Amino acid sequence: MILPLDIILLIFLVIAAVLALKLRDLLSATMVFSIYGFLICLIWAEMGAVDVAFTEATVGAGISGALMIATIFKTARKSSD
Amino acid sequence: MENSIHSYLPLWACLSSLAAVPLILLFRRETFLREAVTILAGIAKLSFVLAMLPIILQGNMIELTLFGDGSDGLVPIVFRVDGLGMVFALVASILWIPTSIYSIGYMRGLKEHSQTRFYVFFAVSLFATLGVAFAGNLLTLYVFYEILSLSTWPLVTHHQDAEARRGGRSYLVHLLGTSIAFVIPAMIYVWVKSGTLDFGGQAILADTDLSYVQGLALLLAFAFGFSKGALMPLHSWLPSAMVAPTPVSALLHAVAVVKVGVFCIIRTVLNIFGMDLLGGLGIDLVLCWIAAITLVTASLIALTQDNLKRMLAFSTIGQLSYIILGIALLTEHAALGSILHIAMHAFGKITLFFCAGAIFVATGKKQISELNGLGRRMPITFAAFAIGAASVTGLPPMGGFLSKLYLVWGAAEAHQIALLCAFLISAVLNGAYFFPVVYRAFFLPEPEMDAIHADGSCCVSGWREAPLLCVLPLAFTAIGSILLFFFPSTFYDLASIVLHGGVANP
Amino acid sequence: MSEHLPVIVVLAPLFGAVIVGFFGSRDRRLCFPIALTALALSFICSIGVVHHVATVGAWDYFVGGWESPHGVGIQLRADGVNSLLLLAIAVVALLALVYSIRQDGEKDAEKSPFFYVLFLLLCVGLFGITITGDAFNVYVLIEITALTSYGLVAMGSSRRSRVAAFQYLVIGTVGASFYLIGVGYLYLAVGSLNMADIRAILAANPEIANSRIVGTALVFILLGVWTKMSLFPLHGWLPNAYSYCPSGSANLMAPLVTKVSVYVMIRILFSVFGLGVITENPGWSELVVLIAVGSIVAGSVMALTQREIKKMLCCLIVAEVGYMVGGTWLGDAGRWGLTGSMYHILADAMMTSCLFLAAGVFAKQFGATRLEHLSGLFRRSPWVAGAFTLGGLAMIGVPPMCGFFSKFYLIRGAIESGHWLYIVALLGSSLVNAILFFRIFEIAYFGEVPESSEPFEPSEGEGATPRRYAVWRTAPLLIAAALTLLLGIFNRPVIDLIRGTVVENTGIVSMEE
Amino acid sequence: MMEWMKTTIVPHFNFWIYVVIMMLGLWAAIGKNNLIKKLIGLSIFQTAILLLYVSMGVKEGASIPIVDETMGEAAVDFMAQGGGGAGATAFPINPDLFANPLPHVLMLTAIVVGVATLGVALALCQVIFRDFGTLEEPEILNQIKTIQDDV
Amino acid sequence: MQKLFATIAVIITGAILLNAVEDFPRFGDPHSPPNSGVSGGSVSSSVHYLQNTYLDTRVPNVVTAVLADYRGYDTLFETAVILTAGIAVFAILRVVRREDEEESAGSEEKACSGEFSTSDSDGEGRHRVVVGTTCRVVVPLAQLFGFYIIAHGHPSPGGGFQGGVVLGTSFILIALAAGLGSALGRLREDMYLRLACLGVFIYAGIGLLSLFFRRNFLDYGALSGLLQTGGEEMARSHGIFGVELGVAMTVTTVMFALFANLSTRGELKGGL
Repeated sequence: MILPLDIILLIFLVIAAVLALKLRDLLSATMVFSIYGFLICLIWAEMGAVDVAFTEATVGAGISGALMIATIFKTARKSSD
Repeated sequence: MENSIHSYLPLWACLSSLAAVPLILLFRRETFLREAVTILAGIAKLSFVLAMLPIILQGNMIELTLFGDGSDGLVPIVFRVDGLGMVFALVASILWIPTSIYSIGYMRGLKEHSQTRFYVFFAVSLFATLGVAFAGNLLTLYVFYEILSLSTWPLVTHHQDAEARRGGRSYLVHLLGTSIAFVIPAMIYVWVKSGTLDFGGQAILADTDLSYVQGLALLLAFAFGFSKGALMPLHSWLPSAMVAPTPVSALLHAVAVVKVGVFCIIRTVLNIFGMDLLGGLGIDLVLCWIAAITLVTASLIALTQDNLKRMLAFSTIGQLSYIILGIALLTEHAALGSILHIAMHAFGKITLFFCAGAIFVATGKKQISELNGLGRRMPITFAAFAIGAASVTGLPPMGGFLSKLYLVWGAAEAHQIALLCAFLISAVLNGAYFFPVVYRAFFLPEPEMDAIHADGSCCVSGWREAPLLCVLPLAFTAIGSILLFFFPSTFYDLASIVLHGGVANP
Repeated sequence: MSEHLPVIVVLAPLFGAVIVGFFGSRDRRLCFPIALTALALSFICSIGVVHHVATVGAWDYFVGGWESPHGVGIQLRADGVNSLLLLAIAVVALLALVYSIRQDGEKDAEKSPFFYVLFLLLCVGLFGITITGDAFNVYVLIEITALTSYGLVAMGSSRRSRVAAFQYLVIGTVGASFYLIGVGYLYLAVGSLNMADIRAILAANPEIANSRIVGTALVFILLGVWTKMSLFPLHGWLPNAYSYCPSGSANLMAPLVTKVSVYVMIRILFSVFGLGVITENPGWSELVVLIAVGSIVAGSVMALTQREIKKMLCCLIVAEVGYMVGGTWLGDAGRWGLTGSMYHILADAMMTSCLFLAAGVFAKQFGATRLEHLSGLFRRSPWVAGAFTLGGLAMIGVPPMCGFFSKFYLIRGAIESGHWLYIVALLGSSLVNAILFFRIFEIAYFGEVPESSEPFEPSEGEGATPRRYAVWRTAPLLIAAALTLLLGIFNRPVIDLIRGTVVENTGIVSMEE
Repeated sequence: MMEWMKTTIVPHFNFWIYVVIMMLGLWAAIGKNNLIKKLIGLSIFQTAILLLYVSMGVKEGASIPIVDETMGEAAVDFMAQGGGGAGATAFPINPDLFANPLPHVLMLTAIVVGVATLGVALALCQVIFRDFGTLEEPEILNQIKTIQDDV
Repeated sequence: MQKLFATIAVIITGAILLNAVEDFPRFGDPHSPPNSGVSGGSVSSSVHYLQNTYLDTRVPNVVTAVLADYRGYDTLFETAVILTAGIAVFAILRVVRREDEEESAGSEEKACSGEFSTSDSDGEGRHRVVVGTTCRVVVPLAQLFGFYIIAHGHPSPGGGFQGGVVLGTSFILIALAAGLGSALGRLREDMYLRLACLGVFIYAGIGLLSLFFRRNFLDYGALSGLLQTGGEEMARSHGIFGVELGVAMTVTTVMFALFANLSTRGELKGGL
């Protein structure tokens, strides 16, 4: 655990979260969400939770993004908020 | 006090009518078998009750506890047969047989629809009635009380027309509503207060420290919660329930249901509060006055009624308050009188209802004003009517005389002159609303009969009695209410057992 | 194998689900027998568990054999309460399964294997939640239950069922996550996940038990389960979710899912935090009882405004949940409220199952989904009407139905602890139920039989079905009604078992001074 | 201010951030209109909980929870010599050198549950879009009002 | 309105949580209750795991051991959750077309499919060359890596889930590059649904085996006799491996199933 890295990553994390919720274009929101997943994966790794990091990398940054994009392609891309 | 005997007799007595239900359903096609089953079940029930009678008369109790004993603080289902329960059970099971015979005649005479349902729920309600009579603790009492309310609903609404709907609705709203809203909390409050709900031994609340307000609230909750007792202002279900077929009104609304109400109130006074506590708190007078007001008011209203059955209904309300008032007076003779009155009034009033039904079957007339001169065509019916009326009014040599005598005596004992007057006034009023009917029937000329008289044909040709199956029972009950005057000993002994056994001391 | 009954109860439906999923899609006729066998197996096992608990006592089972040191492995625990609940779940699930037998030629028949898989997995979740003794394990199983429920709700053919399912999903996930947060705080405070272990730690060090962390943990666990059990004001999702899903699955979910959540609350209260939290913070328990009263009132009022049978029943569920939560939090010395609500969990499971089965039969046999469709029901099929009547009477709380006795003990608890408002709400809702059901009885009893004895225009999602399946739908209904009656008449053994557990878990001396 | 930051924020920084992210996610899950947005919020909400758990298991200067073979074998030999039993000072494996594995295990489960939920939710979104042609909750609710009678 | 309600609710929640955060143990404290337990209870489970995992199971990666052995019961249901998701998505989304509905459905699809929808047919474009070639290289590597993760979960991070997801991703890659059709050609629908069930069955079955040796459920130690491993530790290690295989099987198939259904709105035709 490295505290400064921890703090920096967490701040980025919050920014990513806000961005993902703010963007009205769902596709870019999903992209940011994947970035968010990747950031949090880094945080896990930095905290020594390697298995969680691994899973998060595959699931959070990988599959969930893919599924969401698939859905967005099949539905609407614009969001009212 | 009494030694209690463990026996399954009370259970059998209750179940004998319930056991008839599947058979009745089985024979719903063959009407004869169906009715035979009904009567046989009645006989079986009566024999079970009679089998218990000597045991009770020797001053014993019969006890039966189901689902564990009360040791762990939970409330078991208890059957206990004591004098009071015996009186009621005896009346109900004796009167069931003539009623079922009568109802056969009545239903056939009017070709009523869905008779099977009628007999089924009739049997169920008798099961519940005896359950109430033999209930050994408040929970058991309440359970059977509710079963009775529900099983009589289809009977009240038998005709299924708009009027029946209205009657049934107010019936349920009154009975179910009051019992859920008042009795349940009161019952559980008693349980919390005293830790038991058992009627055996001394009264439940005897040695608890109830304040005046608590006591009054509980008493009223019970008195109005058991609204089958038809205390004003919760009486209006009784007249509206008169839409039921007459046998139903006869057994249930003259005997079973309403008597269950007063029976529960007597239980409340004797076994929940106990005479001493009530007297000590001085809340007995409240009950007395409510009853007295109901008594006079109901009789006055009955004067104004023209529909025969409604008139009988209001007179029933009045007579019920006799019983409640009698027990609420807390003197030995008054209590004796009120317990006797359960039996006496049952016989008298059921006779009257039978007569009303018979008149309807024979002539289709419901209004008193139409009865002119019918007595000459239906002498037996109207003779029975006169007897029943006399008994309910309390004239010798009818059973009603004895009970009312004791009641008045008790009132005098309690130095409640006003209540004494209430008794006498309403007795006069009873006469005032019954005997005009008899007078009309026998002495007023019947309008369209004059022609027949003119050509001098014998009025035997005018004999148009109701079917035999209707006349026999009412004759039987009429005679019964006379016999009760000469041989009241059984009921008298039972009542005195109640008072000397059930209550702390005479 | 008899020493493994507690785990077999859970495994039987799991294996059933897997096998159905494996073979079912090839031959659909296999699905129903397999599912039936699986549930019957867990029914038998749960009887065994109940018998063991009643005769020997509480039963601990350590999965993976990690018995010592305590709390390393996952522990299953069966005692007087949850063994009975296991039995109830098994019975209700069997009835619902028999009811929901699907036949080829029905629309989306190729999905029926997966209906059974979801059905069985839902049973797995319910059984597992009931019997587990591990705080985190509960979360996983809650999620199984939730996911299957979403799937089953969304299988309804009404367009609204999907929206209902989505709202249910969002709310349900938030609720489960709240529970997870609560467990996390608890773990942060005591460093263990095993319920008994946590109980011991909290009992040993009061300064932890009174810390803000544990308090917050309790708050969030409660929020989570309240959301799951749709306690007022978190009840919005329930009526839609349960009234738009196919009746086959409504019969399983409506009676059980909320009850199991209530059970989780009770379990967490008395075997993790200890009932002290109720008695020691009267202010809070007062508040909770108020919420429960609100739930009762809201449920009854909503039910009064409904004209659809299923919706009305769903609103009644909200009220019933209020009964149980309130009863649990009465905190009376005699623990009567707790006893009452534990008994009511079983009673309500039975009577809700009876009523929903009846609603399903109405819809399938008579196409009747609204009150007025029921006119003349007594003449059209007296048996169905009679069964529905029994259920309704139980709901009203008329003796000797089971509904009466639970109210009997609940009110006793309320009187002892002086919660008069709760009593008023309880009796009031009983009266409301009386009005509701006797309104239906009147329609069914007096109403004219519609001249066309054929079913009405079958409503969306409830396709009218061939007569030969009628018995499969009616038999469970009659059984459920009979059980509702029997559970009431023979309430004593049940109450004794429950009280035994309560007394042992809360250490009150049995009864009256 | 800085002092307060040092004493209050820094020692619990992860927990503060977790609460912030939790609030963000929950707010979106409840308050957003677009269903996909709700789901993104929901996922963020769940990851916040992961952050809570994993942060519990962190130990200063600890490494990842993998006991390498040598140390493990040493422990085996230690036990073989019947030395003292677990937890004794001489025991070669010092738990303070490894991060707490239990939260990691729990969170693996939570992540998987999260993705499962997400999948089902997305499927629901597609069905809803097929039925209503939109993913905005208010519009969907309006459409539902119009079909009040198809139960 | 809804937003306002949400904001209030969220603020309240956050306030409660932050209020408790005040008395949390210091971040990274090795002796906080979760890390070293509290007096009064039994031994701290985490300490016990760290110290005894290798002794009990010979598995260096504590997380894997705890996941699949100590708390294997959780993981069983976690796998069941994944299965549930696969089945639920099928039940919700899958539309099985009968011939008569074909064309109407086709038109409807054209009507409301999003702006990005490109179906198989027009996929035969130049971009397909690049993507296809890359895939032909990447997919085998991905699958190999997936198997490596599964197999190597004992000594290093990884295990059934991670490996399963990677494998599933490889199939998704095929679907993206060569069209869903070719992916389904490699993993047919009825096949992957069966495999998903089979995975859970393997897991639960291995657990069930120990019942026949009169041991508790999921007690892999019981298998030592069966697997001819000296001592129960290796038996546990093997048991964990078998379980991981089951998990991987379910995860792989379900992940692919999710994508396949979601990317075609449940018709398993066309694709993105």
